[in-house]
Amino acid sequence: MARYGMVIDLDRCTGCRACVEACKVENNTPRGSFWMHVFRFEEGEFPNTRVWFMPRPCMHCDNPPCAKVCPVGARYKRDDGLVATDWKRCIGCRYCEVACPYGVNCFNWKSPEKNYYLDWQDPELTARTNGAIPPYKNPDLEGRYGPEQRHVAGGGHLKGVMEKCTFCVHRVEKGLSPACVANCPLFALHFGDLDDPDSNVSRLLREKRSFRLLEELDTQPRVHYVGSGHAPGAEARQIEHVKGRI
Amino acid sequence: MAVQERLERLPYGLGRFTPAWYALAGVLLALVALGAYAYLRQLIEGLIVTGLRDLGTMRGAAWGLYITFDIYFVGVSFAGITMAALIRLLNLEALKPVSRMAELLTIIALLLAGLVILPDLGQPLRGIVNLFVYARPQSPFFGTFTLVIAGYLFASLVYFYLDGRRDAALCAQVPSRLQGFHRLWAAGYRDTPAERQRHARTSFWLAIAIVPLLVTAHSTLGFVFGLQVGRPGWFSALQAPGFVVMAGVSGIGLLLVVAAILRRVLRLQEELTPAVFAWLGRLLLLLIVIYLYFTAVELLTSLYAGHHHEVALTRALLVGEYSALYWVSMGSLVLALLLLVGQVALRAYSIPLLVLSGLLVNVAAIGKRYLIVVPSQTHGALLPYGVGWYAPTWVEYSIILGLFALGTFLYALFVKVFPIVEVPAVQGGKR
Amino acid sequence: MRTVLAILMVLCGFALQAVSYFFLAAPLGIPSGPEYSNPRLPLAPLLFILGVMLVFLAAVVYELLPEREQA
Amino acid sequence: MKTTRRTFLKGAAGGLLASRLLGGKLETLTAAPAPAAEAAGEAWVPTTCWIGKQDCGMLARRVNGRLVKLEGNPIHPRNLGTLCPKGMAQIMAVYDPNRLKTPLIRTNEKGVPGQWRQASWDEALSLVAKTLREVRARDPRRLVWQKGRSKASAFYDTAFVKATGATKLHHGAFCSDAGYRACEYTIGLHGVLHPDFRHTRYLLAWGWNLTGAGGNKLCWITWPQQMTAARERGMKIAVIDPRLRGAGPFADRWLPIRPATDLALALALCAEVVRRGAIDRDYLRKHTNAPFLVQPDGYFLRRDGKEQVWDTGSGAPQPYDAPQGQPALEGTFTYEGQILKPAFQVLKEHLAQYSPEWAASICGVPSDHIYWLAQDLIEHAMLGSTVVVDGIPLPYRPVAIMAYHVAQQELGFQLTRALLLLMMLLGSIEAVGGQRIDFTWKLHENFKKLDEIEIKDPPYNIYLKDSKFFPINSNNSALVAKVMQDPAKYGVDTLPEMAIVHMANPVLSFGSKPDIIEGYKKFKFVVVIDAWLSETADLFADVVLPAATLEKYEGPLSATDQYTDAVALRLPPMAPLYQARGEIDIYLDLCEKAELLYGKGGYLDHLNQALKLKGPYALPLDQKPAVRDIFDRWAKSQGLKEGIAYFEKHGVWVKGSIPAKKYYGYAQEPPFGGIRHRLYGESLLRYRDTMRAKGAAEIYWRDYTPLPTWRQPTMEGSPAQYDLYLISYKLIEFKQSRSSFIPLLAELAPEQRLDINPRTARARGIADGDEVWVESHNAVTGETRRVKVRARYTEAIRPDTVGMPHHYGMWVHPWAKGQGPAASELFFTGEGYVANTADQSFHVKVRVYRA
Repeated sequence: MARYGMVIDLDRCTGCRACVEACKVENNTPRGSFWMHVFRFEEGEFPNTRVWFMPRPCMHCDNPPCAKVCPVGARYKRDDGLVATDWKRCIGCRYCEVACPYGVNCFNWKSPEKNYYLDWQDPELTARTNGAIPPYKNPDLEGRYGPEQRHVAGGGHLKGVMEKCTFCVHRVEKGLSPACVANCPLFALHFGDLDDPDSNVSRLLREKRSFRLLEELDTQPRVHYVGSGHAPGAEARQIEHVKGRI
Repeated sequence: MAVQERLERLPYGLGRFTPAWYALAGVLLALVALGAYAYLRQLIEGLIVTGLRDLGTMRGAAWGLYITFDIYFVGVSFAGITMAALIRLLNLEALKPVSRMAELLTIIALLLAGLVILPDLGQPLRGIVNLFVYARPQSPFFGTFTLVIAGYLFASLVYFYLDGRRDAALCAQVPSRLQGFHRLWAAGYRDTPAERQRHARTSFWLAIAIVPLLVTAHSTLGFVFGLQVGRPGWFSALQAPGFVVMAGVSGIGLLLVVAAILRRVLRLQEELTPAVFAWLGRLLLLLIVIYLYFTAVELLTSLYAGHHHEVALTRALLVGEYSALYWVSMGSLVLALLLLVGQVALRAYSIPLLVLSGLLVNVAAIGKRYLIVVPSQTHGALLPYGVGWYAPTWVEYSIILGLFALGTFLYALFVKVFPIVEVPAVQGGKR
Repeated sequence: MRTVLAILMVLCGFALQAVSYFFLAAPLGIPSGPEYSNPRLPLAPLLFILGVMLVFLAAVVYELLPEREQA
Repeated sequence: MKTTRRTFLKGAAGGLLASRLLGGKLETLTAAPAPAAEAAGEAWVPTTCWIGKQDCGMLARRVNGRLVKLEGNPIHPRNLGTLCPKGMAQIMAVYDPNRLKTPLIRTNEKGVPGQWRQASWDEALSLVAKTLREVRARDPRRLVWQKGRSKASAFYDTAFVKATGATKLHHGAFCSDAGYRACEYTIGLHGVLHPDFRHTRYLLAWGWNLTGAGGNKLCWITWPQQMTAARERGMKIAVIDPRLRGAGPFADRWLPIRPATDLALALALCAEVVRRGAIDRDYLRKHTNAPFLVQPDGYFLRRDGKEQVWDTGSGAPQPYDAPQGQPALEGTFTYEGQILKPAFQVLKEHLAQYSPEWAASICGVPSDHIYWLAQDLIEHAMLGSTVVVDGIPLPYRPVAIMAYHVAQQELGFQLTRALLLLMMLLGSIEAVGGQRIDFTWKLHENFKKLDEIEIKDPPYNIYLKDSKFFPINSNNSALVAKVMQDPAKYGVDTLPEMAIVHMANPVLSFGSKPDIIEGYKKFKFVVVIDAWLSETADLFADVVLPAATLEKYEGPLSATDQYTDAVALRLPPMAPLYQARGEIDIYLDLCEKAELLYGKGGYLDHLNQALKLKGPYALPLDQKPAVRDIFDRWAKSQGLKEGIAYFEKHGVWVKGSIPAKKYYGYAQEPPFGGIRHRLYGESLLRYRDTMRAKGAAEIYWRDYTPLPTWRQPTMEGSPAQYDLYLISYKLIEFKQSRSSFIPLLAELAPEQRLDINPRTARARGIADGDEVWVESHNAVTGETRRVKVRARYTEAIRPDTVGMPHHYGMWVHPWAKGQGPAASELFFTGEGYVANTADQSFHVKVRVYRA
């Protein structure tokens, strides 16, 4: 069975955050939810300044601290390497969130309809979209996925549950790449079977220097970074924050 | 009738609800209603009405006041059943008068601990159902849920219940509105030597069983934090023992306060002698010293050998955003320590000063619980998300206040329906 | 009789805890597959709790069991 | 921002919604008809991105008649199946409930926030057409047609302007037109500087905001794609920019140059290249006017109207196009008592004053770095080497410059000339791996036109065409606003009365907002065609016509990535929402009502000409066509048998790669079509003399020099307390000033900010995130302007420079409120703040203090 992973080429990333937007539109995530985030960093002092960028999806760890602590097994590891969240089982305790060292979990603090970019419950909008509300909603997100047939795709489902990057499980099961990977204008994101030595991701890992984030924690992420870059250290300052607070 | 003793009327003002009591109950129930309203708002709107937010790009804290008070309440629960168990195992006859009030403290604290988890859950109903159906032993919550809330609470109830049967039987002889209740509790207890012996045996074994359960339960709560490799300030082997000791500090401290109040309100000067308080004070002193030792060890480790995230977090605690709360907590603890040391050294114990110590250590306990839960989230991101912030909202404060009020109300109610101090032996029907 | 029953309950309780913890609930270990997310027997956590309760219930039974000769 | 109904109501109060309530015609606000039966189910429909500049190919996922997602079209050469953040988030703009829904007619006075009543298309268009007829009858010059960046120039620009005789205003003078004019004038190509990414080995990224904006000709996706591919092949990049952020991690060298001193650096690099003799003599001799003999008065020596060169063989001048002889590049010659120097010699002597040390003091960078840069350039230019491409041997000079918006400064025209000179000296113009300007070799008419300008006497037209003020002219609408405020000063006697503003928002987008506002007040009748109620519409529109977003036909749109020939159309993936309509529909109807549609010289006739529709494909001049039919004819006329159906299936028509013969100027026969690149700008000297003779002030003529000449920018005359330079730039999240209201994008860059170096900020007691006043000063008029904005620390900017992105400041759209001011409020226009070509400068001296 394929065991998927992502390889991110930092030498190619321009920090444009098109992946972030692709993720948001594909997965219908609410405001303030960044399943994919792109860090923009600054290091050093003028004129010895370095600016660089680092996309941060969920790491889909092989030793996932979030799945370990989930009290009800809503967060779990799939056989194909994806770390999934069953939004029909999650009780909303947010233990996965505090256990995750990567900050990738996004809780539905309020009803997603009310926290969407277009207020789906706005009567004006309702009238104008002929009742087809929201105006765009990915119909693939409600279904069941995997041999275990659980509800693990997409976001914005209901208030009080945890959501996060799914590696676009609904696309992957169709044979497509995750939305961020498919859309990266610089082809900096790669997705494939890390167990297959001939896959594009395995090849990249052989050809280029690579690292994983917070490797010392032994979370064994399935997201690898390649290129001349390095993991962000103490000197990396994030610039140009996204508006996270809702 | 097998019961040798007789009561002419119910002791300790049982069944007599005074205007002052009603006034107190009214205030408490009003606060409970406020908490209920706040919770209703939260149920409708979602946790957006709290100050909680996601970690990561949202730069918030996912756990806040609810979890802080959950571990505080569980901590407080330490006092009662420990005291009861210690009294039973070590035969500390002098302390027997505080035994039941301590047990009640435990039960109510655990009840509140269970309740305060509900507002923390995004899907409370699912929380109740799914935990029974799916709970995973690997999650540290499993221990919290099964051992603390279910096991510990159940064990305490059993102990409390069995321990009260004798008094229940005594009270059941007195005709009153509460007679049925007392009779039910007594469940046919007749104070025969066989029964006494049986109770002595069960309570001994129960105490034996409860002590390890107690350590496990409090440790489990420590493990909720201590096993998280990805959060500076949490990942520490001292977390579990620290939780046990801090639980003792806050529990004994609160017990001192409760005992002093009951002593005054129920005029229990005879039963609750200064010696009892002194004993509690010495125990508290010991626990504070151990706790301070743990704190020093932890601080030294993180400042000396911690990686930069650990150091940054420690800095936020000592001199940064959390320094005010940190030093208020530590100051309270040290002040309590000094008060206690002074009294021990002089061998002169003052109940007001002991109560003050009890209050101080509880301020410290709440502060320290908060400082364990929150800063590691706002200032403990391993990826450079930047510093986060968290400020509880009125909803969170109201819910916590409501729960405190509920606990106090239940305590006050219980004191009015059941002897909070063991009814002393009476001879020939006269007290 | 009373003692035997109580001890039996305690033993049953512990056994139930152990069995449900180790064999009926979701498995321990690195959660490397979906099987780690589901109890092997539904409601295993409830069994564990019942086990805990059974242990302490033994005390109640021990004390409250009516004495047959007097009943 | 929350988008509850409450904020929506609040936001729209006094604006659209209030008038809706007053107007009471709520039925017009309901949705478009339910999706037709054939739209049910799921489909991927090709179309073209609408939000950005370069018209990327898209596939729209449509479920039951509604768009669910937009993705890149994999076969489109420009974006290869990807979209930028704007393209991705565009779906939210399409479904934005704040879009214009019906035509609006103003009910209150102008110059203040508008109040409206809803009108039918018939009523609104009739009103516009009636006014249009009246104004045209008086004088077609009284009509101004203004647009943002064109999406289908054949329709909006050519056909409509020709049919109405309107004066066209566009956005180029705020973008890079100073550079365009310099390139047209010097090399003859329409464009600014970009590299031949497949072959370039060394790139000077001169103010290239690679991670935020893109470059000339193409927008953001294509250039970065080619850049990263080039870097993987080993290309090195030197970044010349006061701010590093734009270059991201792609800078191998960073020269944090002081703003507006680029010309000094360019001249020093030229001087160093000449000093070291690393010049392509062959190219200079054969393809430039470098050997032309210059008289002491600065004009070329001409005999029989022909420029002369010094033949070293015969020791005498001979016509430059004489077949024999070896023209001298250097030396001083005396002939018939006249001292003559080849233009190159003049340049050499001119450059002698511009040493790297001199430039270092002006540009605020170490002179070592300038030497290194020159060394890098010379090393990588590989003078003398050739390479065979498509079987043609061509010079191989793999050094190039990417320079785009950097042309938008006071010395922008001459800066671009200096950059071109540098590349000319190294022989890299149109060589393989060298300097490129256009996509293909296509001599632009301006090469000749700009050399032959006849400067007229007043009265001048509204943008001062052929005037003694700005003889080379990029038609700057901020300057137009200035002229409208004081026409007498500029010798203008006829002011326009009516403006049609098409998908442009001059009040916010362009420089010098207060000037634009004052100037636009003079228009008697303003029509705005837009998808949203723009700020320009809010203040000035009499009639607002709701345009569709991407749900319309538009085109033809170039789809080339500079190596592949391709063309695309924009196709409606669904019916337009509300009562919005595609622009072509609007123009057809408007022209019909204005009696400009039919017959010879009518709109349809001009459409035929603009789209080159002839014979069977030509539109009949007596009947109004369906828009789809126009494109069907066009597609068939291009040789596509399927007609528009081809595009409806594929979205883009990829014709294949562009052969070297069409691509490189060097591959032409003769090379460059036989023209001589203008190393020496003789006609500039002529303009200067004419301007002086006609009494123009020095500030207008001082930059008309035949060779780029350094001077202090005017803004340096501001008092010392205005000690910081303000620069402006683009963010990748937004397109111009018009997309910050899209919540998906606004979330990524929530509010306006002032980039400031922490050292500078701390010295002023400013903490990261503090609110500050930024106050700009006009060195010519003494005027000051200020805005309040939040300071953000960055180590990636010079300590004497602050930056503000060129977005935000919208006040009409309820979702864009509270984002902070537009940077355009701080810039000045007019003398000292425009180039000698009337192009807007985006540099100004400011002071920054705590609010």
